[in-house]
Amino acid sequence: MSFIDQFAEQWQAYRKPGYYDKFDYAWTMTIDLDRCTGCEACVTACQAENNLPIVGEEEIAKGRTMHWIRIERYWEGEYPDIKLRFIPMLCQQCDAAPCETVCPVSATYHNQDGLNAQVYNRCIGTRACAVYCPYEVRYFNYQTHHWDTPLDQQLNPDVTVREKGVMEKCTFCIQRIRLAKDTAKDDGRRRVRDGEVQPACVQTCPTEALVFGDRQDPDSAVAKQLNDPRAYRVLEELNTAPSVVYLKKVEVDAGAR
Amino acid sequence: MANIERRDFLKLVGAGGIGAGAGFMLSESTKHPLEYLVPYAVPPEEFSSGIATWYNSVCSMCSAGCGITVRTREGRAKKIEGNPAHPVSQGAVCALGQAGLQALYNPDRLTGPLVQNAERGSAGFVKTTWDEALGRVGETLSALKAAGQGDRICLLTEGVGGHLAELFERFMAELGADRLLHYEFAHPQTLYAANQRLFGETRLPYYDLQNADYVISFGADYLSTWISPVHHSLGFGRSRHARPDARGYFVQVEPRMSVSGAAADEWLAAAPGTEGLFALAIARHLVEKRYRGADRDAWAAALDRYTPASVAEAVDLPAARIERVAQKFAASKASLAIGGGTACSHTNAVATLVAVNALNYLVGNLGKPGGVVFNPEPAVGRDTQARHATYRAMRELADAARAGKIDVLIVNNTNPLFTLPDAAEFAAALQEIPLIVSLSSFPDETTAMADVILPSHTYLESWGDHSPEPGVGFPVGAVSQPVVSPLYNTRATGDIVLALARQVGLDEALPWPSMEDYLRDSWRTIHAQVSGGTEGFDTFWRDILRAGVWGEDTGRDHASVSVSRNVIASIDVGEPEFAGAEETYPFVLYPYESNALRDGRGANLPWLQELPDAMTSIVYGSWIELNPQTAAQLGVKEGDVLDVESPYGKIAAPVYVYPAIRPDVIAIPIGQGHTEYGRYARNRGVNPIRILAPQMEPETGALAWSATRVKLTRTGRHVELVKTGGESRELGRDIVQIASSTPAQGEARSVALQSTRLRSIPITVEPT
Amino acid sequence: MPDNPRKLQFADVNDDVVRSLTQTGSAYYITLTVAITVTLVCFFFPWFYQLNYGIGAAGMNQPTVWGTYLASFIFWIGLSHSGTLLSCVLHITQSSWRKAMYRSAEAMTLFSLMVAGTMVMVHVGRPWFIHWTLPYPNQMGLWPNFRSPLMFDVMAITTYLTGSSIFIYMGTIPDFAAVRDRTTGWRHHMYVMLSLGWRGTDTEWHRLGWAYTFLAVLIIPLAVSVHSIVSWDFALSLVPALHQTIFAPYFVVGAIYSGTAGIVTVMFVLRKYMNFEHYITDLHFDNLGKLLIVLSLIWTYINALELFTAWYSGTSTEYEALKYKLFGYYAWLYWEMILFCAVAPLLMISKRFRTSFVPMLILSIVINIGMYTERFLIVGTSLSRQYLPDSWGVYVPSSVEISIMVGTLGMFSTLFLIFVKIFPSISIYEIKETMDQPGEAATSTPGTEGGAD
Amino acid sequence: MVSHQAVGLFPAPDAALAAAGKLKGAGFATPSLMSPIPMEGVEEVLGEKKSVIKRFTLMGGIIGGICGFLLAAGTAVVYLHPVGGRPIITIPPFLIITYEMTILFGILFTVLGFFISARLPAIRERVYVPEAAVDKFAVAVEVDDDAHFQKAESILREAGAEEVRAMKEEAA
Repeated sequence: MSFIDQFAEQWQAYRKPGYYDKFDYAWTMTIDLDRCTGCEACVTACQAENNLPIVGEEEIAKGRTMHWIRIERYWEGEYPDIKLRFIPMLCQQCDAAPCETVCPVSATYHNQDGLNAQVYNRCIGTRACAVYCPYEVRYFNYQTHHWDTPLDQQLNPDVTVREKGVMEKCTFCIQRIRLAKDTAKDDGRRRVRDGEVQPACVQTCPTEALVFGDRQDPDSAVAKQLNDPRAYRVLEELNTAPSVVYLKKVEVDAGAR
Repeated sequence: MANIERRDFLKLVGAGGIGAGAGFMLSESTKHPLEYLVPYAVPPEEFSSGIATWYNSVCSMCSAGCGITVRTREGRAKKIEGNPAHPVSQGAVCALGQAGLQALYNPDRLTGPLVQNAERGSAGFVKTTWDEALGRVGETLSALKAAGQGDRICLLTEGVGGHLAELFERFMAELGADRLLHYEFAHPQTLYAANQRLFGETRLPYYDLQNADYVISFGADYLSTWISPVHHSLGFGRSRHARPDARGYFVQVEPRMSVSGAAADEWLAAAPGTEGLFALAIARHLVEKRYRGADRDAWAAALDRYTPASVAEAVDLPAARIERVAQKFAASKASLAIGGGTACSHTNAVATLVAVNALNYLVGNLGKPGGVVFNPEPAVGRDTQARHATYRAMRELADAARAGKIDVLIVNNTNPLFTLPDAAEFAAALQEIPLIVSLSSFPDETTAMADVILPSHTYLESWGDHSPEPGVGFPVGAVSQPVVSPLYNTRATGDIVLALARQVGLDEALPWPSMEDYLRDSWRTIHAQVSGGTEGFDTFWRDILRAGVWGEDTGRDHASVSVSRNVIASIDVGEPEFAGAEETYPFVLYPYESNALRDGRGANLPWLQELPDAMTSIVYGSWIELNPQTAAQLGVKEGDVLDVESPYGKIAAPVYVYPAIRPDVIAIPIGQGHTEYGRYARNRGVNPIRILAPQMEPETGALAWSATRVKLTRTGRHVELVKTGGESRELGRDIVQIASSTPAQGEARSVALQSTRLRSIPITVEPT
Repeated sequence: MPDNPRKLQFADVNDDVVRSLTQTGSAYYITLTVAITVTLVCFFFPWFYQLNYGIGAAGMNQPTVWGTYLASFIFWIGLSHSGTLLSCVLHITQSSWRKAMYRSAEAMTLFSLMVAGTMVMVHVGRPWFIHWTLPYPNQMGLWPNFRSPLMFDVMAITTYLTGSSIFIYMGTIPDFAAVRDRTTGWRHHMYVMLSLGWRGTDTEWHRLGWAYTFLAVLIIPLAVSVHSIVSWDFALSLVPALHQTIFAPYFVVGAIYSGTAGIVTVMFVLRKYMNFEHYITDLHFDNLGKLLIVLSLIWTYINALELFTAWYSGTSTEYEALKYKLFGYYAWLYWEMILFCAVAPLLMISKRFRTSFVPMLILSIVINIGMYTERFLIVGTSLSRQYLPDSWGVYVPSSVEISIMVGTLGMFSTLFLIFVKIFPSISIYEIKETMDQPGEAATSTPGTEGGAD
Repeated sequence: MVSHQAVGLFPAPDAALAAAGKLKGAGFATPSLMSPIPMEGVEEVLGEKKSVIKRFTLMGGIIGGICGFLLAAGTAVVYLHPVGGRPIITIPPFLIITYEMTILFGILFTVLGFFISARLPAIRERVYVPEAAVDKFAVAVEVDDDAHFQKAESILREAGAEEVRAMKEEAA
């Protein structure tokens, strides 16, 4: 093969959008809004698992929350015919993530699991990713946070404690995914079994509204959820191709019942 | 030259400043994080660096008793996860349960025994040794026991179950004392009474939400705070979407929308205290259309006057709406009615709950899937319901103290000074008790009044066992074991009691050296029952510890349940009574348990302080919820501070305009307003319990905590509410999308997941 | 020129310029001291505090993660736009009125860019790793992400800084040579180095002419690209009010607008305090005034377009962002901006206004205040109203931010003050070109030949 | 080697230019002019000047463009990161890098071209009259010996030189 041919082949490869089609997994979460009650157990579970700081009243008053998963609430109607709808909002792990393209130092990129990974060490804190993220799920460390002793003894050793000046966000509990993959490897399996790994929020959800798994596996619980006719993605018109899929809330007209 | 010197000086300053900055940046870029070595020279058993160890235990953050699995690393608890084997929680944990770690590692924990050396209630606590502290308490107890004055001893505990409750019983019995009170603010006294009256049941039933098709909840915030929220949530979720052919329909009747109200399909703002009328109107419909029991005539006679039209005015809902709910309830395959919570905390609470529970009887769901299942006796320990203190019992205790009839008060982890209204005058009563001993882990309000503090372990450091109350329809026992070695010089509650017993000379009656031994001994009995002695106890015990839970799948027979005609005839809800005249006090105060902080117990956990309120997203504070209409009438907007005045006191808090509350009701969350209880809780927000009137449900003596009227006055002050949410309307952006019904599974997909985007990543499935 | 009835000669130009470099009054030192003090107290000390504490020292928050630092960055980049760009355009179109002012205008470009670069350092969370944005080989094998609009910025701004520095330096070489001969001591040595042995031969002049023209031709598209790219930092995002095609021309026009106003300010100061009354005259102010009024109209037009498209789109996202800008928390700033940048410049329709120095100074400052406001509004309001209403918020700058904003003025002034003592702040040889040639009998006044283009 | 030069100083550019023309016509080596401002009409008198700068600029632009694209594409290939679902070699953003690098290299090469063609910075001592940086126009011409100098001087004086100097410089 001549050099030109080799070059052409390489060029083709690097120009192909699907150059990365050999992702090991495609982790996906579905959130059933008809099950979600807004109890926020997921929020605390995430805070415990991922060493999220306690930012304090003053910081929250300034608008600097640090919950990787948060519950958004929207009122609909007026008293007495009023509804409150909850929607958990976390990093959507977009396949076409706007935050990834904007990072000048590639501190955020797509990893081999199809996850939108954030490399704290590489982050220089331009905060551009937070601007580019339409879901507002990237959180910036406005200062180095401290834990009152001995609260720091709870910190999860599998997760970095972030310092001031870096961006952070939901990782789908990548440390658990790593562990599950290691376990699978130790067991001589090629792949992680469905249900073997769950992020902290999914694990704790009292209504089982959150389901997590690999959508490449057609038998996985999450892949089945994706076939639900209620499945949709938030802000789908922005073409960010999120890996978090919501199942529509069901509202039956009370008069019709 | 002076000129030049100044210039030189400025240059130096400039250079120095820039140099300092550069140096700082250099140091930032090259610094190494602080590192600790593995904290053990000689590691304990089961310790392996870098490898997590899981321990099954029981959550004690509330009385539901969910099973938990605690992940530990290097001897430290890292994460609380649900124990999938436990029938109550089945792997799920709520926010409060997750935050149990912060109870363990709370920076404000009491680290060792303390005695008050100065005036009671002051900061004059000094450290002491366990021997000395126990000695002082033991001395008093011995003297009283010797004098046969056991009735001058009172043990006031949080609601505990299992063998710790039994140990308390034994200890008090040995002392000749009968003042053993379990006190929980939100204990469903009235529900027990209603079940007792209607069905003759002494225990709470199990509500099978997961198989229910149509659920009406009268005020019970079952998904967030009521009795066993995690288990109810599991049921709710499964009822909604786990069955292929059915989706549970939920109706919530309450004056202020709770978390459960938001999750429900229909929220009906009945007037406060009229939930029972509503239920009776449905009951009448059931008798008319569905109920075919032998006592139908009695029911028909008793319910005849409760037509939807006749109750509509009092309930303040259109008769047609009540009618429609009744029809649906009667027509659904598996209908279920539950009642409780703030909405059922009026002076007519028992009657209301009788009416609600009658619905279950009339719809015939007793013992059926999606219905009410009665519980057997607890698997471990004993039934403590008789020991649960009502407001009346607490008043009697206070009266006794004032009369000088109490010499020793031992308080275990309960905080009546926070959860009793000021009208109870409990603080003053405490002053009359010569010796107050607190076994709390935290410096709460009641502990601050103690003379001797014998701090107990948190539940993650102690041995214990638990039988969920209410159960899940069959006997369940769970063992809670220490997951970390004790952080401080504290002792498990059981150990403290046993040590006191030794001080008093009860070595023979209570011979166990520790709670662990007591527990093992007690479980030997269960072992004997279960296995008939075929396997060794040690194996059994190890298996129990490993599983964390043990259950026996034996249900109850429901055929025998019947309602006596006397009870049927006496069914009547009655008008709720409110303290305060409507003219002077135009609003009904609706205090409700906060989703995360509950009755205030979660206020010292920073995760929960920082957890946005489920409905308003407010953090770290208290607020008054006003209907927009009410707010407009008063001319106030969000953040304006109002005085809330009842006939029994006054508190001030900022307004939050809450679109889903009745205009004649104002709501304030319970949980904040601590004056003690550590750095995260202290001096934050207000405690609405303080200004409650001492209204009681007459039969049980339970506090009718939503039976107080208040008036609002503007203070002219304004604060910015600290909340995480912004605009609370969707503005037509279709973020939470709505399906009008649930099409069956397998229909055309509305989302093609794998490649909606032109350039999304193609999916290849590799064979496993 | 009543104080100088004698006709200006070539030698006078050299004298005046050398005097401006070597003779320094106490007023200069006082001003410099003030400028340095302001820089230290208002810029560096708060910055060091922020480095130590974290970006939390500023008022940025969750929806609005960008704040005044970035607004200042755009502002200074914008201010840089008139200098070199205008100089290049006027050089190519051979407008001779450029000649008296272009040196200082270019210097403005340079220092604005430097200040803008500092603002980047202030803006990012971990400025000690800012070098990671540069493509240099390293043992970790890491490279920056060239797909990022921020990397476009890095490339464009470094190129622009390089180009502008070279451009101003090339134009000054003959002047360095002229000054070299007249100075002594360390200055002489410095100018010997800087002038590179320039003799003024015909070949040198010829080469310089060519090189200078090529540079000018290259720098014009560069400057346009720089502010387009800065606009893309915003326009390539999905943020409702920022994701707009008009943003690049909007930014470029805004940049030239504020830059031209900045030139007016600098001209005034130079004229007044460096005694360049003979060289910088009302003609310059008149021409700059005309330019400003055109730019103001274009700017207003684009603003109106922005409003129209947002309203016409009919989507909630665009509409709410617009509503917030016009009537929200920062509405007063929006209307201030309209008053300062769209209405006030209409005064310049009057020639009398354009040729009055003090009113022009005031107006130029007012325009730049308005333009700063514009940048602040772009960053500070749009980010606060994005897709998910529940995550809306309000951003209020902290005292640290405001102090640093003021400090940048001090830094710019310091740099400029140092510049006027090192660089001949008006071009000696180009002024001479516009004067009567020796041996000729002409009547034109220096610096006025040619008039406006 | 030392080269001798005759340098005439003129008060006006026209005279200097005329003198230079005469010197060239008289068989002297092409004289060089020194002036405080660029002079017009030099090429008519002394012959057309050709500059290589434009070639440098063009070369710089081309090299810069290629380098720019290679920098962006090459680093993307050696530092393989899937980003935002885009291909590794993403054309539109890389074109912007290409554009900037084209200009950067264009500028740098122009400067290089200027330095080379203008023989700057000067590394050897050359004839210079400081007055030429103020208001005098100087004509310098290489002379072989005294007689030659006399001849040049007379031509210069005739053309109106105020002063004629004999100067030396290092030969190239």
